[in-house]
Order: sequence, then structure tokens, then C-alpha cells
Amino acid sequence: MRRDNDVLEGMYRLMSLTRALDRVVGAHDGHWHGLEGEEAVAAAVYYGLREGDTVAPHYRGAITAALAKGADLGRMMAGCLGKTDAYHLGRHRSDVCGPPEHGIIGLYGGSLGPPLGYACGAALSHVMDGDGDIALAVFGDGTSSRGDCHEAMNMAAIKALPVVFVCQNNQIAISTPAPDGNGGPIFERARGFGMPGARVDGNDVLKVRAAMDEAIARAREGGGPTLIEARTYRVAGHFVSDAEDYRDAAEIAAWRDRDPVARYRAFLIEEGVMDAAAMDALDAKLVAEVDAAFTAAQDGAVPDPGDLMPEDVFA
Amino acid sequence: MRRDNDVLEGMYRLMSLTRALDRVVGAHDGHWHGLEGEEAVAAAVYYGLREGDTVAPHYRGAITAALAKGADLGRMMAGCLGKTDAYHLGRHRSDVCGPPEHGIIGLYGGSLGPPLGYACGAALSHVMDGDGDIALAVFGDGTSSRGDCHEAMNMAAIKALPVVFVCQNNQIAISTPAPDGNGGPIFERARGFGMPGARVDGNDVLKVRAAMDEAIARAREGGGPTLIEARTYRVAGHFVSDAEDYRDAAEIAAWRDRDPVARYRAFLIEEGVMDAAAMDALDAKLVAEVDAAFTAAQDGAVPDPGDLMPEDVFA
Amino acid sequence: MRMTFQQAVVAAIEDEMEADAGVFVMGQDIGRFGGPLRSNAGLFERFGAERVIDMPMSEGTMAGLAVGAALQGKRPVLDLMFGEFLALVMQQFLDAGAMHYYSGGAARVPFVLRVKYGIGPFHGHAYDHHSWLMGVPGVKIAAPSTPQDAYDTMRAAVRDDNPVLFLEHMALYHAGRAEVERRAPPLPLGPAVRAREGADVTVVASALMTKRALKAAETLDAEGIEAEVIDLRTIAPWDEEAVLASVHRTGRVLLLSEAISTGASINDVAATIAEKAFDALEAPVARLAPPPIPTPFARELERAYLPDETRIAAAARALARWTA
Amino acid sequence: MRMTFQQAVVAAIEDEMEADAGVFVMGQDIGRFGGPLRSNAGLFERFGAERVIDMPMSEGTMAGLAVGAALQGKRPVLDLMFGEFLALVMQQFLDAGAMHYYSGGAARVPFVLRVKYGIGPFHGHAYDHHSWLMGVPGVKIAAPSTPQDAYDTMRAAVRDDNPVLFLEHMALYHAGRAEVERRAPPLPLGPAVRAREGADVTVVASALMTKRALKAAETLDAEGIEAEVIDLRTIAPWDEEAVLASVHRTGRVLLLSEAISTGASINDVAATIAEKAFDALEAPVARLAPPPIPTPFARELERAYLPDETRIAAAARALARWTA
Ligand SMILES: Cc1ncc(C[n+]2csc(CCOP(=O)(O)OP(=O)(O)O)c2C)c(N)n1
Ligand SMILES: Cc1ncc(C[n+]2csc(CCOP(=O)(O)OP(=O)(O)O)c2C)c(N)n1
Ligand SMILES: [Mg+2]
Ligand SMILES: [Mg+2]
Repeated sequence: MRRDNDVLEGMYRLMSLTRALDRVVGAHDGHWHGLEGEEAVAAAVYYGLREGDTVAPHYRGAITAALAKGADLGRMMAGCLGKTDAYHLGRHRSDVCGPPEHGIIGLYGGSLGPPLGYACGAALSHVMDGDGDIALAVFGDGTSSRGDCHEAMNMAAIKALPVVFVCQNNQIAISTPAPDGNGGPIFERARGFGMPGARVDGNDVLKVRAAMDEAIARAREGGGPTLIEARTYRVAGHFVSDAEDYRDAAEIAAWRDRDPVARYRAFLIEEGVMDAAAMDALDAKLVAEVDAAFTAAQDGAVPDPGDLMPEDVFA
Repeated sequence: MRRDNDVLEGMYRLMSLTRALDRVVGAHDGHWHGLEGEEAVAAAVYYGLREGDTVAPHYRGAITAALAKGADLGRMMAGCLGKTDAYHLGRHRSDVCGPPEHGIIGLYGGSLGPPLGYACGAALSHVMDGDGDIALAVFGDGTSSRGDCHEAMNMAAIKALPVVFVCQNNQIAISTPAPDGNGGPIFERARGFGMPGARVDGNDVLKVRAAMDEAIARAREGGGPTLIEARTYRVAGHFVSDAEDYRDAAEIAAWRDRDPVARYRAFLIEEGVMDAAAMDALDAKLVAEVDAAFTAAQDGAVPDPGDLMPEDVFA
Repeated sequence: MRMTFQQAVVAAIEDEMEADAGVFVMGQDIGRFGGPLRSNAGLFERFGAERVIDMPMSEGTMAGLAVGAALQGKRPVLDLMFGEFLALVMQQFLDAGAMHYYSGGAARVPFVLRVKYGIGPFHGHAYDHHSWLMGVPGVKIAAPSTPQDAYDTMRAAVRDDNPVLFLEHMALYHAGRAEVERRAPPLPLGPAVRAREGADVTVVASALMTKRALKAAETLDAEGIEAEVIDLRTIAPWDEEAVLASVHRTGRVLLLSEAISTGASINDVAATIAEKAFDALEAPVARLAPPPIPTPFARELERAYLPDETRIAAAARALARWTA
Repeated sequence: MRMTFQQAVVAAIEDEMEADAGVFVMGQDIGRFGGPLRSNAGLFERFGAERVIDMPMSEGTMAGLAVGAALQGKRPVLDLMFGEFLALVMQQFLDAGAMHYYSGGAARVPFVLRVKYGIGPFHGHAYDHHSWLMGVPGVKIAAPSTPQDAYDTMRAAVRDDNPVLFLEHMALYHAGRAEVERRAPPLPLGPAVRAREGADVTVVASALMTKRALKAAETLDAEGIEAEVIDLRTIAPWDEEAVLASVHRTGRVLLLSEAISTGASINDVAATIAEKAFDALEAPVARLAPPPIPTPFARELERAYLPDETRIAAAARALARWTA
């Protein structure tokens, strides 16, 4: 990858922001799906998209995607708490569903899988408009067992749609180890659909970014879809209140030692892009920002029963 | 393949029977989905199964599968016409749905795809019973674009289920050429699910049979599933009354010249297994049998309105 | 111009494609093949492969693709082939129906899903599952009964900013021509029409059932029973005002369904009448629907299964004569 | 023994697994993890990986696998996690429901599909789509309201030779213990119970709505209004006799639903009452259900969305006092 300090710093900011979200929201919500250990994937995948690009993010990391696409932090926090200031007005949750006005296609139901099809549709629309924009479809190793996932990849390949498929393979789905959910290597499926596929080290933000750059360029130039499998590890539980009695503590510890944030920090220091103090300051600033936004959201107005408004159901 | 004249003759009989069905039923039913050009796949795949084996056949060729598994010709013909003598009592159609009492899992709805999952369930049951029986799941190139297809293969691979998946790739789905339905080579998908996959010449009954023998043996021995893609060609229209203005006549003619029945006849003569006269006699006998069965079915009793019997819906 | 129902549907789509470059059609075998039962005949020749897009057999993703394109401002019209394939796209419909509301109004999903259904000459794929969508907020269901209505309703459906299920009955599809005026939609989705006026009994119907109800009404007319036929046209949201007004006029109501009664969309109509027009009712709310069995295959069973003119007339007659 | 609803369901499955080697359970995260909300707690430790089978995220194929195994004589119990995933297995249910009838009786599909649903402490995946299956012939739907009922109904469901959707309400799941007798099923699926007797108004409910109806009935009792609560237990096929008998006793009926009313399973009950108990009705058939919006997220909206004791009591009160 051509060295570009803006990109390098931007990705660090997104990693740090993601970690701040985990810390702040996770402390308040037992149902928060943390991203600890997977920050490199989120940062590399969602950083630097064009305004017109469309993203159907994986639910784990969906807020990072929304913020990377320009969504307002305060309104996203309000959306975690079901407040009226939220994009969704408290009707729906922002932790899995970002604002469509920022090109995010969220989970509108609880089923994982269908958003991959929505990403294909957005991509087709971009082709029709000839705007060079692309669609991103991100999903977990568990989600990759859904038929939606295969149909969407096959569809994108046949129609040469500008979609970048990213499997955020954190090696587990709730308690199911990836090998119990997938018969073979996920990136190998690309071949069966006739598209390029690659596996990258998901704990190395630069490797993920390099793969993304290549895939995005191909998509923008009309070269069709790509599948990137970013192999990482879910260091946290499935959600905050997960008892996690199904996993080996030693394995978790080993992966905690491979922390992608620490690894990237070392790289940035070594390359002289940012120094430790600057990064610490940024970290602290982001935690403070997220904290302030979350606190403000907590104090925000709650919907009142009269706000059910069935008259809003139809456009 | 070890030469076994019973098998060779049995497969010829099934091919000839399939062609006889096409001729007789096709002459009466504009909605009949013919198998012309694909007889080698049906004969090789459905011949010689054990009584306990379960088959979820492709809809095109489903009667061949049922007859190969011991279903009664007369009742199958009655089922094409909705007569009371049918296994289904006229409630459902036998051209796409064989009798469960012979281990056939048919199409109970009109959607292609779900039967692959049913085959997995039958296979799991065979494993639980330790009976060494297997399940066969056969589907078209078009059907292979359904998510069901992928989910089922992945599931069978993960659970090492004794399922043989056969893609009866006749290179078209109604009017859609296979490359417009599948982004990559279908057999290559096996790799992504971690199972063996192979493509064979579907117009060569012996090649298909050899692949089946290997796959079936592996399944019976606990070696898990296999995907076989048998490449053939739909010489006939999608159904009898198909106007077929979407295909090149020269292409059809070229494939008609590669007729699998003629090719197999030449082989059997050359090898001295059967002579032309014997095969002609068998052909004539089978046409006469099917014709007689069909005529008898036409004369059979029709359900009367009192036969709707909602009390039969629950077991 | 005289057109069949099928031609009227295609003409409406053609006129909307002409009027709005964002409208495109997609589905299996809709290109050169023209669509099953000629459901898209001529569109490929006229608009080409970029706006008449052939699809692989991936129903969920087809529907998903339509939703994704609609979110970007396009107006996809997806021919799903047959109504029974609704079972394969329910999640996409749930999501699509929720998007506008959940997003606080930011998302719009102008997407028409076409399905052929019903017992008819095609003799297959008759299943009618539209009633499932009655439980899905944000989705509209249209079920026209005549060529003109098919034309008008399809144009309104394409212009609607919500996901719309558009039902095309296979027994109406090629069943004769009628005069069709190629006009801008005179009505949005929603309003019912009084297909026939009558003072004695109200019959609520849609699609093929409307046609049969009108025939039954002629029979009854000869007997001195005046049946009023309300053609719903839009099944969701259905026209409560028109139905209740008719029940207030007649005091007696028969609801027709091609889906089995236990889960039928007309049950909401029945329940609403029993709730809101109770005072006006002079007789039980009557339903006529197939028995609770899977759609049967034999022609004889099909005939016994579906409400026909004779049974509709009998039910309406009994209702008109009903006394406590 | 005192058990929660969740424990009672697991105990019933455990006892059926003990009694019949053909019974097995499957689903995502049901092994060592114990199932979401502990829905299978202890089964893996007791029966091992061969009869407690963890599944990948492939809902359609999971359901398909269950159907295929059931056809071979096994009795699979599939934990689908959440009711909203019904959208992903509708085709399998359609097929399963048709198999016995279509095959002339040769096929049987003894398959239990478990789903958690409902607004409750879990605060997610609340969607309630069971009503869709009212239109699918051959399928049963069970919705118990107490731990004992959950135990009895689950055992009956496992023994039933038909596909059964088994609803587990998340607001009842861990909501206190009650005495549960581990007994052979006293009733097959089907019969309703009169959870409370009363002469003035009938309230038809199931699951959480039964619990709330019983509380509302206490409030009304203090006001001198006697509400009779019919707990359906089985939603399909529902107990027509019990409901009509109650309506004949009271002349007034309120139907409760957690699904929006337009497509709700209670609509068949409402329509049947308006049809078959018309003479007995002294007031409109009343329904209480959420407004037609997607299930909302904010706790305040959730509370406003679902019928609660206050609104149930108000609706029953208005009905009891209704005069033409
Ligand atoms: C279709 C569907 N099935 C099951 C679930 C329940 N569920 C929620 S998260 C999850 C695990 C997802 O695993 P993966 O895709 O690997 O994402 P991860 O949680 O590891 O980030 C499951 C099974 C769901 N939401 N949707
Ligand atoms: C899920 C589903 N989608 C569409 C159809 C309509 N349909 C019936 S046959 C057919 C073509 C099937 O193609 P293929 O699987 O290649 O089988 P072939 O007809 O070539 O034998 C289609 C699309 C269907 N029956 N089920
Ligand atoms: Mg994962
Ligand atoms: Mg084919």
C-alpha cells in the first residue's frame, strides 16, 4: 500500500473510536455486542468510503460503519437507548442499524443474511447511475452459513456488481466455532462463484486495507465483486453478559496478546506516523466524546406512548 | 468400474424406460418436463440403490427415480392424471413427487431447493440408525442458485452426512443458460464446503455411474458427502408446450447428435452385453408397458368432490 | 384498446417505464423468454437487457436486490413467477415493510412484487399466500379483477412509495379481452369499488372471486335477490369505509376467499364488520372459502375446492333469507 | 417440583427423550451453550452430542433436516431460537404440512419447531409471526401460558404426528416458578381450558395474554364484572366448541392478540364467532391488539404497543357495559 499518513491516522482514529464505544456502551448495556480484538477489520473496511457508497455492515461493528460514513455520534448513542433524538426516533435500535441517509443499510429485522441482497441492489443502482460508487456487504463467519450469503455472492458475480464482500471471521458464532459452521475455508467459496477471493490476517489493519483497496478499485472500475475473508478473533463474549463457559480461557488470552490496536500502535510509532502520546491523547479524547454523547443521550427525551404513530408506517 | 452385466443391462432398461415415459406421457400432457438427452444421468444416478436409501430426486426425472426404487408404474401414471388409484389419491401430482413408501421425497410444494434439506435429514436418520443407507439429492443447474443448495451442502459437509449431491446440469433453467445462473463451475463449490466434488460427462452413463459408485461407497462408509456435477443437455423444451424461441437450433441439433442412449447402445453392442435386436425389443416392450399403464390410468376412477376429506390433513 | 388482463399488466409497466427511467423489471425468464405465461411479453424487445433483467433462481436475493435498489431511489418491479414463492422472500418483505417507519421516514421502498397465482388453466402453482402479508406492517397488497383494473392498479403500484404485492390471477390472465384505457392511475391503491349495487346482501370479493360473485349476483337477481358486490382491489390496506357502508345498507355480508379460511385476509374484514357494524348486522357474517387442505391436483378436486358461482349464490341466498 | 416455564419445557423434552430414543433436539448453540435463554439447559450434559445437535446458521436447512428425519420416523425438536426466523422456514413448513395429506397418509412428519418470541426482559427478537401458519394446512400451533401447561403441551407436541409450532413467550420464560407435575400428557393438542369462569364477558387469550387477562379479570371482579377467560393453549386447530360455548354463556367476547390485528390468528376466532354464535351475541365482537406498526424498540413504546392489564380491563369493561 502506498503510504498515506491521513489514511493511517484515520484508521487509527476509527480503531480507537470503536474501542471507546465498546468501553462506554458496553458498560451500560448487557446486550452490547463488543468488537474487542476485531477493531482492525472494522477500521480497515469502513474507513475512507465515498459519500455515495452504500454499506450493509455486519451487526457487530455497525456503529463504527455509521460513524465512518458520517453519522452523528449523539444521535447514534440516542439510538442505542431508544431516545427520540435518534435517527430512528426510538422505534428501532442503532447498534445494529445505521441511518439510510448516510448510505447505511442496517438490520431492520433480526435475521442475519438478507442485507447481503440489499447490498447487491444498491450496487445495481450504482451501476445504473454510472456513479462509480460501490456497495460493501460485511458478515460474520456464522452468517456465512446462511443461503442468503451464497445467493448474494453468486448474484453479484453473475451480474458483475460492484460489491465487496467481507467476511469478518472472528472464528465463532455465539458459541459455535467456525469449523462447526463452515465445512470449508470461507474465502474458497469465491472460486465456485467465479470471483476473486482472498484470506487476510484480520488483526493486521494494513493487510485488510490493502485487500480492500484492491477490491474497491476493481469494483469501481466495473471488474465485479470480490470476497475478502478477514480472519480475526472475538476476544470478548458474544455480548457483554455472556457467561462464556464454552471457550478455553487460554485461547482467549493468546488472542488478547495479539491485540490489533497494540500492534497497529507499534507500527505507527515505529514508522513515525504518530507517537504514543498523541495516540493516548486521541484515545482519551474519543472516550470523552463517546462518554459525553452517551451521557447526553441518557438525559435525552424518551418517546411517549402517543408516539406510536401508525400513520407513519406507509410512505 | 468392474464390469457387471446386470448393472449394465439395468441401466439400459432405466434409460429406455425414461425415454418411453417421455414419449407416452409427453404426448398427452403439455406440461410434461421431458428428459430427452439427459437419460444417462437419470439411469446412472437412480439405478441400483438399496431399498432403505432415500432419494430426493430432481423434478425432471422424478418418475424414473420412483420406478427405480420400486414404485408401481400404474399408480405413477394414475398420479400424472390425478386419478384415485394414484399413491396420492389424485390430491397431488406424481410427475414431481414419488411415494414416500419407496423412500422418495418429492416436491410437496412448487419450490425447488428445500428437498436438499430433506435429504440431509434422511441421511442423519440413517446415521442414527446405523443402517448404512444413504440419501441422494439431485437438482438442476438452475436450482443450484438457490440458497437451500448451499446450506444443504455445507450442512452435510459439517456433519459428515451420507448424502450424494448430484447436479443434473442440463445447461439451462427454463430459458436461462447455466452461465447466467451460476457465477462459477458448480462442482467447484464443493471445495468451499470441504467435500469432494467432480464434474463428469453426463451423456456417458458409465462415467456418471463410476462417480456415483465412488460417492455412494464413501457415504456408506461414513466418509461424508460428495458433489457430482453431471454435465448434459436438455434437448427437449422446458416442457412439451415450450415454444423454445430462446435457443439456437444448431446447438440443439449438435447435442441431439450426442444422444446418450445411442451412445450407450453402441457401447453395449460393441462389448457384447446386449445386441440391437434385444434392445429394440426391450424398448418396444417398455413403450407398450408404459402405454398400457397410461391408458389404464386414463380409464381409472376420478376423485369425486366428496373426496376432499379435510379430516385427512392431520395424522 | 382491447386487452387481456396479462396484456394490461404489461402495458401498465411499459407506460411506467416510459414515464420514469428509474423503473426497471427483473425476474427469472422475463427477458427473451417473455416471462411465464407471457407476463413480460415485449418488454425486453422494447427496453433491452439493462431495464429488463433476467435473474438466477435466487428468490430471497432477487427480492433483496429489489429492496436495495428501491432504497437508492429506483422503482423495481420484480416478477416472482408464482405466489407460492412468497414463502422464500418473507424476511425481505418484513424488512422492507419496516424500513420507512423504523428509519423515521428516511427510507422509502417503492418496490412491486408481482405474483401469479390461483387455480386456472395453468394447472399448477395455484397456492395463495398473500394473507401472510396482512401481518406485515408497511406492505400493500393489490388484487385487481379486470383488465382495466389491472392496468390502473399496476400503474398506481409502481408509483407507490411502499412495497406492494401485486396479485395476478391465472384464471383471469388470458380469459378474454376488454377495453383498456391507457391513462394515468385514476386512484391510488386503497379504494374499493362497488362492482354491483344491491340492497339485500353484500358480497366482498377480489380478483377471480369478484368475477364469480358478479355472475352469482345475476343468478340471484333472477330470483329477486339483489346482491351488492364490493370489489376490494386493494387487500391491504383495505377500504373499511366502503365495506362498512355497504353492510350498513344491506345488513348482511358474505366474504369470499380463495385461501383457506383459518388464516385468510378476509378474516380481518369479518372481524372488523363484527366489531364496527354490529348494529347493522341482520344475519351472521358469512364466509365462503376452500376447506383446510393443501390445494388439490385433480381437476375434479380443484373444482370442488374453490368457491364457484353456484356455491356463492347458495351462500348469498341463504344469507338473504336468514332469520333469527 | 417447582419450575419456571423454561425449566418445564426442558423437563418435558428431557422426559420425552428418556421415553423415546427417536426424539432428538437440534438448533444453534443448544449444546454446551445450553441454548439462548437457557432453552436447552442440561440436555447436552445428559444426552450428549448425538441427540443434542448443534447447528450452523442455516435455518431453512435446519428445518428441512428436521422434516427429512421426521419422515424417516424420528421425532426432531428444533429450537429455531426466535419466532421471527419463521420467515426463513415457511417453505419447509408448507411442505411439511402438506405431506401427510398429499401422500394419501403414507408420510408423517412428527416435528416440533420451538420459537421464543414476545416483548419481555430480553428486549429483542419480539416479533410474533405465528399467525402466518394459520393459512398452512396440516400444521399445529401450541402456545402454553403456565409452567405446567408448558410441560404438558411440550410432551403432547413431541408425541404428535404432525408438524407443531411451539411458542415460548420470553416474558413468561423466567417469570417465577410454579408447581409442575412430570406426567404423561393429560390432553392432546387441541382443547382449550377455561382459566377462569365468569358470566358477563368472555376473554379469549393465549400465553402472556392469558396471564394479563387473568389479572384484568381480578380488577373487573372488584367492580362486579365477571370475566370468563378462555386460554386457547392450542392456536391451530383451536377449540371452537369451548369458545362458542363460552360466548353462548356470556354473549360478549373480547379477543386478545400480541400480533397486529390485520393478520392475527384470532381473526379466525372472531369470524367464526360472528358466523356461528351470532344469535348469542349481545355486543360487538371486540379485539385488542397492537397498532399496525413494526415492534418498537424503546421500552416506553413497547409498553404502549402491547395490550396490558389496564387496557384489557378497559376493553372488557366497555364490552360488558355495551348496549345497542
Ligand atoms: C438468521 C439468523 N439466525 C440466527 C440469529 C441469532 N444470532 C444472532 S448473532 C448470531 C451469531 C452470528 O455469528 P457471526 O455471523 O459469526 O457474527 P459474530 O457474532 O461472530 O460477529 C446468531 C446466531 C440471527 N440473528 N439471524
Ligand atoms: C424456488 C423456485 N423458483 C422457481 C421455480 C420455477 N421453475 C420451475 S422449473 C425451473 C427451472 C429449473 O431449472 P433447473 O434446476 O436447471 O432444472 P431443469 O428444468 O433444467 O431440469 C424454474 C425456474 C421453482 N419451481 N422453484
Ligand atoms: Mg463470528
Ligand atoms: Mg437445468
